[in-house]
Formats: sequence, C-alpha cells, structure tokens
Amino acid sequence: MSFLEALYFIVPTTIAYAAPLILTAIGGVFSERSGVVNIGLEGLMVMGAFIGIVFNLAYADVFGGWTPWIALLVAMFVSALFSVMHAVASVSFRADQVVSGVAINMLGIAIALFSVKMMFGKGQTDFIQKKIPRVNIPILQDIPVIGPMFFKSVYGTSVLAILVAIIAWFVIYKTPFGLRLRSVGEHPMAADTMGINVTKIRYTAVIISGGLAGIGGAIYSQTMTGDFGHATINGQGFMALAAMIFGKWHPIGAMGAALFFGFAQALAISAGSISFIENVPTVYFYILPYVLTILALAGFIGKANAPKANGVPYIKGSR
Amino acid sequence: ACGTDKEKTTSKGGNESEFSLAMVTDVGGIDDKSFNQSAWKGIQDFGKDNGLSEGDGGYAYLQSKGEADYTSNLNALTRRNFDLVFGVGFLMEEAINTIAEQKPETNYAIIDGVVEQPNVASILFKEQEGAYLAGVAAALMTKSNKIGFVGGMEIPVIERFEAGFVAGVAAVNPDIKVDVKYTGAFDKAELGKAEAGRMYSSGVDIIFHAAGGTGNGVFTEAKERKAADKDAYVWVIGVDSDQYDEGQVGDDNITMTSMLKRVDVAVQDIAKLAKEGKFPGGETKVYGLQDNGVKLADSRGAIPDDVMKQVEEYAKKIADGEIKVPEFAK
Amino acid sequence: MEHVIEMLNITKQFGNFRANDNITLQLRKGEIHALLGENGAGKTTLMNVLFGLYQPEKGEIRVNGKKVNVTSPNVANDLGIGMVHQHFMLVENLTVTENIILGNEPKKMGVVNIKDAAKKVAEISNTYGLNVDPYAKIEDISVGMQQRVEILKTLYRGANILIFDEPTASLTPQEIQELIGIMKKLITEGKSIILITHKLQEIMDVSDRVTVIRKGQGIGTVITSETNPEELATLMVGRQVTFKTEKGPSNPTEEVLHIENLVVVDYRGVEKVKGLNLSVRKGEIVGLAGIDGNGQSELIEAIAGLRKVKSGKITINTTDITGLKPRKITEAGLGHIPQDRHKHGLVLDFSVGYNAALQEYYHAPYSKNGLMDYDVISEKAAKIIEEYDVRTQGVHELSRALSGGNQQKLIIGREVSRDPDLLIAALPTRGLDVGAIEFIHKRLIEQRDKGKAVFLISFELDEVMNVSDRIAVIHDGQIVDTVIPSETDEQELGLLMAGHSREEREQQVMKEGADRDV
Amino acid sequence: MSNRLIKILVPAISIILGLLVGAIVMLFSGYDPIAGYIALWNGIFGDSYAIGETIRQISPYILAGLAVAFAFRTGLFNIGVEGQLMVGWFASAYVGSAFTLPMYIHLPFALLAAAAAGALWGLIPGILKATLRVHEVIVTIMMNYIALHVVNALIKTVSGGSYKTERIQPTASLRSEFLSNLTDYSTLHYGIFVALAMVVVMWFILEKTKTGFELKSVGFNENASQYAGMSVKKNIILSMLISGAFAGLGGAMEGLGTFGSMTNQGGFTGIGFDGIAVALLGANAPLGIIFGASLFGSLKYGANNMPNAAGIPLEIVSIVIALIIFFVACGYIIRVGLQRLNKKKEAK
Ligand SMILES: Nc1ncnc2c1ncn2[C@@H]1O[C@H](COP(=O)(O)OP(=O)(O)OP(=O)(O)O)[C@@H](O)[C@H]1O
Ligand SMILES: Nc1ncnc2c1ncn2[C@@H]1O[C@H](COP(=O)(O)OP(=O)(O)OP(=O)(O)O)[C@@H](O)[C@H]1O
Ligand SMILES: [Mg+2]
Ligand SMILES: [Mg+2]
Repeated sequence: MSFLEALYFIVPTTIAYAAPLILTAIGGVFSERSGVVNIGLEGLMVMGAFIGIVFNLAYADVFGGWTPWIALLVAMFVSALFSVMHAVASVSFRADQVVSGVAINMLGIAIALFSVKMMFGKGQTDFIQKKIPRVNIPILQDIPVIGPMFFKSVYGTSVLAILVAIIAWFVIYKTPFGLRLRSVGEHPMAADTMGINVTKIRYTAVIISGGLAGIGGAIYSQTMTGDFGHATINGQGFMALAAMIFGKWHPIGAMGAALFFGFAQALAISAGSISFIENVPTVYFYILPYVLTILALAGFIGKANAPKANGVPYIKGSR
Repeated sequence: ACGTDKEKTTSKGGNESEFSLAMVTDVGGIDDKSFNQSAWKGIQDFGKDNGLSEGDGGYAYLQSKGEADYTSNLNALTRRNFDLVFGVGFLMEEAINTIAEQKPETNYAIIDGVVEQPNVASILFKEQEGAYLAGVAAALMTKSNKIGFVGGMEIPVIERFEAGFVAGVAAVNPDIKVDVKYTGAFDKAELGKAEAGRMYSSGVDIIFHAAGGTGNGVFTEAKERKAADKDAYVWVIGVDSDQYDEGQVGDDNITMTSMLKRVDVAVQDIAKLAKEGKFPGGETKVYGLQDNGVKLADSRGAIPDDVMKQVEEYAKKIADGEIKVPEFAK
Repeated sequence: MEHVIEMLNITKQFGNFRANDNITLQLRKGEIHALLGENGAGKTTLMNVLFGLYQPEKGEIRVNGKKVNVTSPNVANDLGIGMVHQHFMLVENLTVTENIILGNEPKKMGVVNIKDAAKKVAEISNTYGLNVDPYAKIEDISVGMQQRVEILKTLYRGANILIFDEPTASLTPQEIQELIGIMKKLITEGKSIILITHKLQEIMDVSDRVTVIRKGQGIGTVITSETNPEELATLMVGRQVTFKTEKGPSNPTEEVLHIENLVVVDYRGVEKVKGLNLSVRKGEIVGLAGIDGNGQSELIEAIAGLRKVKSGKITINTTDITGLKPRKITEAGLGHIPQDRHKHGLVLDFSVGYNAALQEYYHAPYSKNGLMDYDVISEKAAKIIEEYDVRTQGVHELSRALSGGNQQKLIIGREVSRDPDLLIAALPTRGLDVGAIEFIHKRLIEQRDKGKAVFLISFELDEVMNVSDRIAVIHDGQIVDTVIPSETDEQELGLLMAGHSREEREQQVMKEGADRDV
Repeated sequence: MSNRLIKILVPAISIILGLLVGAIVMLFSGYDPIAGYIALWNGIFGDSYAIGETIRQISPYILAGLAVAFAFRTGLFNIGVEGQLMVGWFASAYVGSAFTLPMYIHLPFALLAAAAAGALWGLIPGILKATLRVHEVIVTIMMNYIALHVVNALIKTVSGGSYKTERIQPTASLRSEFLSNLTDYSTLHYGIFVALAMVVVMWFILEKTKTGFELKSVGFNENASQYAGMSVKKNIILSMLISGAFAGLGGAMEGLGTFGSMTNQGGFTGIGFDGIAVALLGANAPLGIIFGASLFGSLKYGANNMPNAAGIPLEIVSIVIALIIFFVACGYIIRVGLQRLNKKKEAK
C-alpha cells in the first residue's frame, strides 16, 4: 500500500470504527459530569444494538430506506428508558453506582438474548436488509486528498457522531443546563443552595447517556454486524468508558479518544499488510491498538481529573 | 436431573432395543449457523427417521456457556442414560476423554477432535478439501487476480481452511496471490469489516472467510459496496453452513458460494452405526469430499455452469485421490 | 422596632439530638446581629433552617412580620435571604461569574449570556468595593476573594438579609478589615446582616446586638455597646475564660530547627520561598507572622518533607533533613499540626483510634513484625481522648463524625503526645471557639516549658502576639525581621508584613514626628 | 431490629425480589416459574454431583472477587482482573506441564507462577498509576485485550503450533480423586481450599498487618497518608500487585483444577468481570465475597439445569442474577423500608 492509499483506508476506517464509541462515550460524559458513574454503558449499548436490529427487521417494509434511521431513534428511546433504572438506583436509592452499572450490563445482555430467543427461537436475529448506507458527499468528495479521505463513502452516522460531539460541547459549555450539569457533578450541595434541583439534573444526564449509548449500539449493529447475537456488543461499552476517561470527561476529548482507538485499530490492520513486516508475528498487530493507547496515555496525557462528586450520591443536608 | 435418575435407570434396563442420543454444544449453541446447528440438525433428522422424540430416551442437547460447562453437561447427559453422546468441537476433547474413562458403558463421539478411548468415536473433516474447491472457484471467478482470506483465530482447523484454499487457488493460477489475514477473534465484526474493506480497496474481489462472527463484518463490507454500486464485482465465500441469506443486498446477493461442513451427515452416520451395534469406538473417522462430509453449497447461479464443471473436475480428482490437498499452511 | 426576620421558638432535631432547642432570634432592619456560641452550639443549624436547607420541627419564621414557610433555598432567595456558608459553596472549576449566576442564568437564544452577566457582576462588585475578577476561576483565587464571591452571589440575587456563617475564620487580618468595611457599607444600603463568628473582638467592632446560644439553647440577646468580650465569653461557655494566655518567660537553649538559604517552588514552579533563613530553639515559641500567600505553606511543607526543596538546607537537631522522606523527618524529631486538617491531618474514614496512631503505627508497640496491635492503639487513643478532651463516642467512631474542633484536638493530641523536639503548629485554632483556643494555646506553652521548640504559623496577629516568644515576619518568601512581642505592636507588625523594613518604619515615625513639629 | 439483622436481611430481600421479578418474567413469557426454580434448585443442590460442580464453579469467583475488592479497598478500580486471570491460567498450565517435579514443589510452584503472572499484569497499571497518574481503569481495560492475544500466542508457541497447552503433570494438579468420588465424579478440586485460604489472607493483610493499614489509609486519603510518612506510590503498586496475584490464582483454579490445560481463548472468560459484581455483592469484605461468589457461582451453575429440566432458556437466570445485584445496590431503600416497618411495629 502506498502512503496515500494507506491514508485513504485508515481515515475512513478510523471514523467508522469510532462512531459508535463517540456517541456512547459522550453519553458517559453527560452522566459522569453530573456525578453519576456509568459503567453500565456496555449494557445500554447492548440494548441499543438489539433494539436497532429488531426494529429494523420488523419495520423495513414500512419505512424502507428510512428504517435504519428510525431504528436509531427507537433504540435511543428504549435505551434511555432502560437507563432510568440506573438513575433511580444511583440518584434516588443512593446505590453504589458501580454495582448498579454492573447490574445494568448484565441485565442488558440477558434481556436482549432472552428476547431474541423468544422472538426468533434461536441465538441470534436474522440479518437486516435495510442498512445504514455509505454516501459520497457531493462536491466535497472531489477535493484532492481530503475528498477521498473524509467525503467518499462515509456513513451518515459518522457525520452524526461528530455533530453530536459538537452539540454536546455546546450544551455542556454554553447552555444553562450545561452549567448546572457541571456544577452538580462538582459540588452538588453548592448547586442545591443555588436552587438547582440536583436530582432532576442527574436523572436527565443519566437518561441522555442511555439515549446516546443506545444510538451508539444501534449504529454498531446496523453498520458492523447486520444482526444481533451474544457477541455483537463485546466490550465496546468498556472501550467507550476508556475513551471518556481518556478524553478527560470532555465531549471533544472523548471524540478524540474514540478516533484514536479507531486509528490505532486501522493502523494495526494496514500495518499487517505492509510487505516488509509480513514476518512479524500477528500477535503484535492484535495488541498494537491497546499498547498504543497505553503509551499515548502515559506519554502525553497524564492525570485526568474526574468530576469531584462523581460516584457520590447526593444526600441533602449531609456534609 | 431431579430425582428421576433412578427410575430412569430401571426403566431403561428393561428396554434395551430403544436407542437414544444427545449432544453437548460448545458456546455457539444449536443455532449458531455453524457446526453446532449442523450437528443438531443431524441428530434431529436421525430422530425423525427413527421415530424418536425429543427428551430423555429420545434425543436432546445441552448448551454450554463456557468451557467449564463441557464436563458437567456431558455428565448430565450420561446420567440421563443416553446411549450415544456427541461433543461438538475440538475444545471438548479433554472433557470427553475424562468422562469416557469414568463411564465406560456409554458411547461418546467427538466432532473435530480426537480422543483415544475404546468408547469414543472421533470425527474429523477434511476442511482443506472443501476449501480447495472454494479456492478453485475463486481463482476461476476473479477478475482482478487478487483474492482474500480472512481467518478468525490461528488455530489448526482454521489453518486447514487456509491451506486448502491457498492450494486451490494456486492449482488454477499460481500467479494469484492470496491475501491471508487473521483477525485474532471470532467475534469482532468490526475487525472483519475493516480487514475486508482494506482487501476490497486494494483490488481483491473475492474473500473467503473462516471467521465466525468476525465474518459477519466481511459480509457487511461486501454488501455495502454492492449497495453503493450495483455493478461492483465483490464476492464473499461463506463457511460451515450455507451463508446465502447473509449475502442478500436488495435483489443482488454477494455470496458466491459457501463451503459446507456436513456435520449432520457425520452425526447421522455415526448414530446409524451405533444403533446397528457397529459403533466405531476407538476409531477416527475422517469425512472428506468422498464421504459427502465437505462440499460447496449451491451457488444459485453466481458461479456459471462452465466454471462449476471445472470445479467438479477438481472435486473428482480429490475424491479419487489424484490430488492430495495439503493440511497445513506454509 | 421593625424586625425583618423573626425566628420564634425554633426547634430542630437530628434523630434524638436537639441541635436547636426553642431558640428565638430577631433581626432588626439595618442592623448587624451577631450570633455567638461554642463549636457545635447549633448556630449553623439555625441558619440552615432560615435558609431553607433544614425544616424545623417546631417554631415559626416571620419575614417582615409575615409568617413564611421556607421549604428550600429557592424560597429563601425569593424572600431576599442570602447566605454565605461556613464551608464555601463554590464550584471550584467554574469561573466567578458562572458561580454567581448558577441557577439564575441570563440567556440569549438559549445560550448563557456570560458577557452580560460578567458585566453585571463587575458592576455590583464595584458598587460594594468587592474587587473580584468576573472571569477568574475559583480554584485560582484567594480565599478572601472566594469569600467576596460568596457575598456577590447573594447580592446578585438581590438579597436584603444576609447571613454570614463564620466568614472570617480563614481570612487574613487585612481581608477581615476589608470584609468589615463591606458589611458596614451593606448596612448603609439598607441591608440587614446576621454574623456568626468566634472572634469576640469582631463582634464588639461591628455588631449592634448579640444573640448567644449554648448547647442548642438560646441564652439571650444583648446590646453590644452594653457588654464586653469577657461577659460574652462567659455567657457562651458558661464559665470564666482567660484571654491573655498566661505564660512565664522563656529560656531558649540549643537550636532545634535551622533553615539556611531555603528556596522552595510552588506547584506551578514559581519560587515562593526565596532564600529564607530561620532558627527555632528549644524552650521557645517562634511565631511566623505574615500575609497569606507569602510562602508560609511552602515553607511548612518543605520542612515536613511534603514538598521538594529547590536549594538550601534544613536541619532538625543537627540532622540534615533536606530532601528526606516525611517519615525520616518525623523520626528526626518533628511533630506537625497541619494547616488543612481534612487534607493532611486525618483520614476521615478511619476511626478515631486509627487516626491517633497515624504517625506511629509502624513501630513498636503499635505494630510488631509487620503486624498491628490494635489493642495498644486503642489504649493510646483512649488516653489522647481523655487528656485532650476530644468529644467523641469512642475510639471506634469515624473521625468524619467529629466536629472540626474535636478533630483538631485529636490531631494536636496525636502530635504532642509523641513529644517531638520541634512542633510545627499551622493555623491550629482556625474556626475554633474561644474555649477551645484557650485550651490549645495552653498546650503549646506547656510544650515550650518542657523544653521543646514550637513553631507557630498564624494569620491572627492576636494569637501570634499572645503565644510567641519571638515573632518572625515573613514577606515574599523571606524573613524580613524578627521581633519580640513585648517590644512591638500590631501596627509595626502590619508594616513588616507588608514588606517594609524596620528602618523604613523608624524613618517613617521620625518623619511623622518631624511633620508634626512643623 | 438490630443492625446485624438488617445487614443480613438486605441481601436476603434482594435475592427474594430478584427471584420474584424473575418469576414474573417467566410467567409472562409462558414458562412455569415454579418448575423453573425447582430445576434451578436441583441444578445447584440436586445431588452430590451438582453440589460438587457448584463449589468448583465458586472457587475462581471467590478469587476474582478478592482481586477486585482488594484494589477497591485501596481506592483503585481494577477492571483488569479478567486479563490477570488469563495470564495466571496460562502460567499455571505452562508450569504444570513443562516441569517434572515432586508434588510438594510442583504444585506450589505452579500456583506461585499463576500468582506471579497475575501480579505482573497488575503491576503495569499499578506503576503507571503510581508514577504517571494514568487512570487505572483505562489501562486495565487495555491490558485485558493484550492478555487475551498474548496468551493465545503463547499457547501456540509453547505447544508447538497447537491450540492448547499440554496436559499438566499429576504432580501439579489440584484435582482430587477423593473430592471427585465424594461428589460422584464431579470436577470438584482442592482449589476451593486455595480460594478460602486467600480469603483469610486478604482479611489478614487488611485487618492485621501494617501493610493493610497503609493500603487502606492510602485508599481513603492519599495526602494524609503521605503526611503520615507512607509511600503512596509503593502502596498503589503493591495493591495492584496483590490484586493481580489473587486474580492470577483464580486462573490457576482453571489451569490446575478444572481443565488441567489451557486452550486458545476465543474471548474473555467473563469470570474477571463477574468478579466486580461478586466483590460489590460482598461489600468488598472478605467474608462478604464468599457470600457473593457462592450466590453467583451457584446461580450460574444451577442455571444449566433449567433448559433441560424445565425447558426454560438460560438467559432467564442471567436476568435474575442481574436483578439481584441491582436490588443489592439499592440496599439503602430496602434498609429504609425495613426501618419504617420496624418503627411501625415499635409504635404498636
Ligand atoms: N446533619 C446533621 N446531622 C446530625 N446532627 C447534626 C447535623 N448537623 C448538625 N448536627 C448537630 O447539631 C449540632 C449543632 O451543629 P452546628 O453545625 O449548628 O454547630 P455550630 O454552632 O455551627 O458550630 P460551629 O461554631 O463549630 O460552626 C452539632 O453538635 C451536631 O451534633
Ligand atoms: N452527617 C452528620 N451526621 C451526624 N453528625 C454530624 C454530621 N455532620 C456533622 N455532624 C456533627 O455536627 C457537629 C458539628 O459539625 P461541624 O462540622 O459544624 O463542626 P464544627 O465544630 O463547626 O467544625 P469546624 O470547626 O470545621 O467548623 C459535630 O459534632 C459533628 O459530629
Ligand atoms: Mg464550625
Ligand atoms: Mg457552624
């Protein structure tokens, strides 16, 4: 592969790989910025992936080409609903948020697989026919070098992911809600004395995280596998969690981290086909993305500061 | 087995003529679209043919959620007094070996593995022979003279696929280079997709996958390319079972063919022998082209008849022993 | 007389414990009303009731004569009540403006209009002479400015009734003066203030009336001009309290702490201690006076081994401890009552017993061969509890549950009971009531009299003047002068702290004299 | 109601609630919950064989739970137990097969190798956290994937291209003829004693030793610990090391006990991730972990009996387990409920 060819492969692959992670990680940013640890992202993604596929299969005839997009919405809705469980436990019942998150993970996959069994009588769903298409963006695709890298056969969902990152940044840093969100995650009691409803903000944030993780899962299943089974979502939620921390609980940072994971993955794949290193044992390529991540973290990122009140239930009047 | 064990044992003792069989799946489950499903189909077919019903005394299966379940599942079926218990997958060798020693009066069979015990029949397939034919077909069908192979993990079975496939391609045209890549996993669709994307981008037009769930990603990539451009010349060759359905893109289908591994055939064969009292205990039976153990699936017209004819010639030569397909990748 | 606030017969209970028992407090329009009581007397609780954070079991609240039901801080805000909390309610990583507008954000098309808000903040800030930078982040500004931000928060919401809960506990004398000025200005604007403080002099200086509570019960309200600090202290504690700490003359002997040309940088890498020289001898208390931020924290941390020394030398008892690990320094003879008791002083989630052993757990008799002996530790803890009057349920109670004053007594007990040759006491009485302060001062002097060296860091000139035998004045990372308390006054100290040398001061006095002559 | 009673009642009620909701799900899906639970019960306790297998399943869960809990007690979140367990498994299988030694050396050696391998895998995130303040959650997640691929490559290398390591020598085996016979040929092995011994070890380290005191102190307040002369770095590293060693021993349960070898791993074992739930079910306390692991292990193993004895899909048990964990997490509200109930009673 020539260098440019490699780039034409690496860039789109990076973005496609990253899209579900970006959305999910940003979901995590919302939740944890409000002070609710969310390691249930994996389970929320599972729910989204499952709903996305099931809806797509059931309504492909009705909605035609729009099906996968509507499936994203439905997945968002259902995962958001599912995340209410985590919110109730973490915010209202003062649960240990890690335990609740673990329960969400286990419950997500269990419910999804049980439902698949009930609906399809087998371990995985059928394949969807209406997939999220790749499109060439007119005019932009003709720009030399940049065009084929960014604007040729891109998923609409990748554009969506990047848009969501920018919107999330805007919401968190520019709007009253964002200001309140950040204050609740840092110092809920201060927010409370300013008349902010800590419970409401935290519920909202967790539900947003559920919705975004749901979209993330549905994007994954509708672009990568085309069906849903026990292995469809298989650690992506944890990778998103890592991206969120890597990105220092900042939406653009999380997007950057997710893109970095995608890049490392794409790099490993393309490096494996460069002829002069063909004799390098494959295991080095398998672990390359993960090693790169650790090195990047150790190299230039350093300490990441979690929101101060992250993981601590807010109990009115306690000090 | 809730307290039914004892009464079963007695009832069973007086009814020798009945023959019952069961299987333990590996983590895939009976609907994995792969060899577990195929084995279960074999058992069901045998059951139907012999008037058995599902349940104790007829036929049954137990699903494993992890390696740790193999022994206990085999044990459970043994306790339920099945006459013949299949273990599906090479990972079950150890477990079968252990239980066969403990329960010499039950017969066992292992699929894809070898266990040397007098009450165990070992069933192997010549995946390389089927893969060879897939390679021949691919080499005859390629327009770019670039062909890809996407493997899951680097384990002996998958390496047999690779060996046969590469040999098959070379037999037709030694100049065609097969781009061989393993993804290191059977469950990472995104890697299969990315790998396939890289291959197709580099000019490969046909990819044979032996990568389980990772292979889903290969299909996805091919379908996307087909959907974007109806005239795109991209193909996938499926594995284990007929993956035609996976390849459907609107009115087109990108599944060229699939290399079938007829576990069902082998299961029925062994079961029949056992029922007739000719159970091949201690033996290893290898099912190849000749025994209908491996073959290419119906291409539904994707492969033109003249090409199909040439493929069949190769098949005949293999069956006759004229061509020896290598078992190990270089 | 018109009452803007009337809290009548308020009772607030936590479980079976009555934090407020039938307390009445009436605030007149335009007055500064002090609320006085020991640590844990129930002052904060009463104010939290007024601010809507707690709901009282009994009693009623009237605002401008009308009965109200303050169910939440929002209601309090609407009634024009603002509160500056004892522990700042500021979000550290937000800016001043963001903290102020939180919950009440001006919007432009759904977006927070920071520019307008900042302008308004600056306006109010100027009106009251608060001098805050609207765009600064809270974590970057001084405690004094944070305090002023808290005040701005209430003013921004148009509060007319302001509650200040111990606003001066962590301020430097200069900042306290500024704050008093601000309060007086607020009064002239027609606002009314409830002020909680443990510093009786402040009460005498600014308040119009004082309400005293003791152990949750109202003792009564007196008019400030008709009382004096001694009477107030007696009302509050229920016994006589001595103010002027009694101590004999000191007999310093050998040098214990010796610091030579010490240079230390802060976390940003900025030099904060710049070639400092200092010595503390056995049998004396050296006080370090200075304005916050002149290198005090860095100096202490460097001595304790918590911060790297850039250059220079520190010795304790002839051992060169420069660059040694904290443990080695402790073993060289250092005892340290840290400035921040929650950050450094205690493991709040450990029991009182564990905390009592925090410095000594690693050697016999507290542990042997790598194994802890918790019985011995409990015994020791029980002794500290008894000797230092730490009010706690027992050695197994979590330190978190102790009040600040008792946490401090626990730390002092732990450090002093080890009998260190050098005891560093950094702001040891911050936020404590007069009774507790008296107790702690006695302990420090007791150490001195036993022939130990004591190094006291404090922002309170009173304390430094009363307790020390010598006062070293720090300015800009250097000791500008060392003075004897009996030979100086607050004014001179103040000038030294501001960086003027003694000669300058003398010249100034002479000049003033000359001016007068003319 | 005494505090102790409430402490016992909360998990008990959580379990009952979990089973109850599970029953409702079964009813709505057209299954018979009573038959289902009978099958589950029999799957766990039905006969000596089932009991043996259940206990065998519990052993690695205990160790994984200890690993997670130990790190938690020092303020660290070790999501890397999965990877540490895998390298431990490999190390034990390798040492077990590659050497010929008398049993009293071989078995301890193999166990030690597993612990050391796990410790090494924990050491890396530990060092990165201690020296560069890199968040341990990310590093441990990454280390899991690295472990998976490295172990698979190592299996291939040491076995000369095969997919599994050679069988361990009997001298390194935890298998026990005695225990196996006692439980009707189950695979129950001596590992459970190793696991229980480690429970004692964890309790001992935390509650009795100086090291434990330091580890807990650093976990609660790094600044105060530093002030008290403890080395924060050393304790963070040590904590990850010990945590990893527990996880590595969990791997030895599989390598020297259940399987006697290691085959190519197609994915994570899941034991490490379940360890998080086990630890938290047990409130990160040694005894609690035995409870958590027993609950987890029995439900997981017993579930296998549900499809064949009652025709109910396995997944329903996963739902029940998840619900139980969820209700345990919500212990606060259960406690409040109990206290209210109590008050009412007292009032009467
Ligand atoms: N949230 C709470 N829960 C239980 N008891 C509390 C709580 N807050 C305060 N108390 C009790 O109320 C009493 C009064 O506390 P409060 O904070 O009002 O004291 P204070 O007078 O403000 O003391 P200080 O001068 O030290 O600030 C305390 O002794 C404590 O026992
Ligand atoms: N959540 C709580 N539950 C029970 N008691 C509490 C709680 N919070 C505080 N207390 C009690 O409240 C009392 C006063 O606490 P507070 O923190 O106001 O002490 P303080 O003396 O004011 O300390 P400081 O000097 O730091 O202001 C203490 O006796 C403490 O035990
Ligand atoms: Mg106080
Ligand atoms: Mg107070």
